[in-house]
Amino acid sequence: MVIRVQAEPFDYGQECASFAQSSKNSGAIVTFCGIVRDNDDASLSIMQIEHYPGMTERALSRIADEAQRRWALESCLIIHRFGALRPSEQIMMVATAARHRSDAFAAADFLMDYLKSRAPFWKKEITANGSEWVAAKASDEEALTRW
Amino acid sequence: MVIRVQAEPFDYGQECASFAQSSKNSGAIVTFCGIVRDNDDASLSIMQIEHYPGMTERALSRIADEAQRRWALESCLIIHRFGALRPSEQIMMVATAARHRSDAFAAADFLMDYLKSRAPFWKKEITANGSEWVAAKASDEEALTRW
Amino acid sequence: MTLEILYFAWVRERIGVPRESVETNAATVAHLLAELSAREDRYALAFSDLSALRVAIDQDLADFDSPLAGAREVAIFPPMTGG
Amino acid sequence: MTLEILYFAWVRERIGVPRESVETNAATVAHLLAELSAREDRYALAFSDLSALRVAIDQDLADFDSPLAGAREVAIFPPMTGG
Repeated sequence: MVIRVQAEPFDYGQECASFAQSSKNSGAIVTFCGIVRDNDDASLSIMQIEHYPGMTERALSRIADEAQRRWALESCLIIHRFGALRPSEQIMMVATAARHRSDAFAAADFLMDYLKSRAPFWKKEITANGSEWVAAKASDEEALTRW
Repeated sequence: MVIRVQAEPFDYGQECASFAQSSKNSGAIVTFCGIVRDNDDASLSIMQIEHYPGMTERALSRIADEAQRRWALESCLIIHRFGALRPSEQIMMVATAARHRSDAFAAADFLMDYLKSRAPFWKKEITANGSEWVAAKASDEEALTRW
Repeated sequence: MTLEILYFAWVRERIGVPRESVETNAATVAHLLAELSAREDRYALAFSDLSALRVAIDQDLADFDSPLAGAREVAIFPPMTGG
Repeated sequence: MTLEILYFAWVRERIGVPRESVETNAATVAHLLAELSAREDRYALAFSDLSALRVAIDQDLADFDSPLAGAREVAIFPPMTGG
């Protein structure tokens, strides 16, 4: 299990390649990558991501532990950035490796649902017209009831 | 939508990178990679993959069309190899891009379920003791009832 | 009519060829398989358990009772194991 | 006891500092927030709607009625938006 919280960009392709390389006997690899999406009117200048150093790593580790407890994972990776990101930059990724695809899919889906609502990150959108904190979505909270 | 059926290896990391690069406004990318897993007694020498040229591309395109009809995908990629593969080689991958993660996850999961049972590939395991066609699993057929 | 018949995986191995042209008047896939099975044992052996077989007509999955009228290519194979 | 209190996102902006040390005898998080709200308007403003807030004690998510006995660090923030 690898957890990285960092300001620097990560190389999604390279991370996928090395995760798959180190999980060669797993059979099934699932990865997710989250990308900063511009607003519909293309007004987003910066997505500022704040986090709670210390608690973030702790929360991510617990979420990953829970995924490993629920599914037969051979490995799992979470990378999450903080700081100022521009549209089309990669914010975060998760990767899971398992013998069977159903475990790899379910665990990655679970990690994402918990990351959204239970890891201490907050997003602020900065546009030419000002800045606004992104509100948590009811649908993200509801997604947790699936598990 | 990109469908590739090929004997040659593909570079999973590079494919993930270029898929994400070409889907920068999507917000959510999910990829799956299937790897030849050795037998528990490490006896697998070759996994021979046979397919039905012509029908394979047609079946994969239809499965991808169906995924795009069901979910709001911005792009999707399927690569599937045939021929003689060794343990730890990458057999196939899918990638999906969508505005929202739930669409990207569901579509990738759906593509995999249909690829398993409705795309004309057949696997034969070759070990030191002989060779055997891999039997379809009842669980793979049942998985289709989810959709 | 002349049909191109393709075999895959263990069906191909039991029949002994990957494809062949067959002259037939069979109305359905099931009739075609019965006709071939009556000709030679290797067909009878390969087609003895239809539940272990799948079929495609002109590269689309079909059923054993699908009509062959207008078909050019029929493929017989075991359940697929992709992915 | 002395508690280190951390604020994040718009809570931090309304309070005006990212963290501060507070001397308190509050039994629960809710009591602590009420105590701070009575001290200054900026706290009252930030804590007016508890349903818009989340809390962690010593870096674990907690409830407003969680006891503060033994706690060193309390964090107050809006619902998280990771991923």
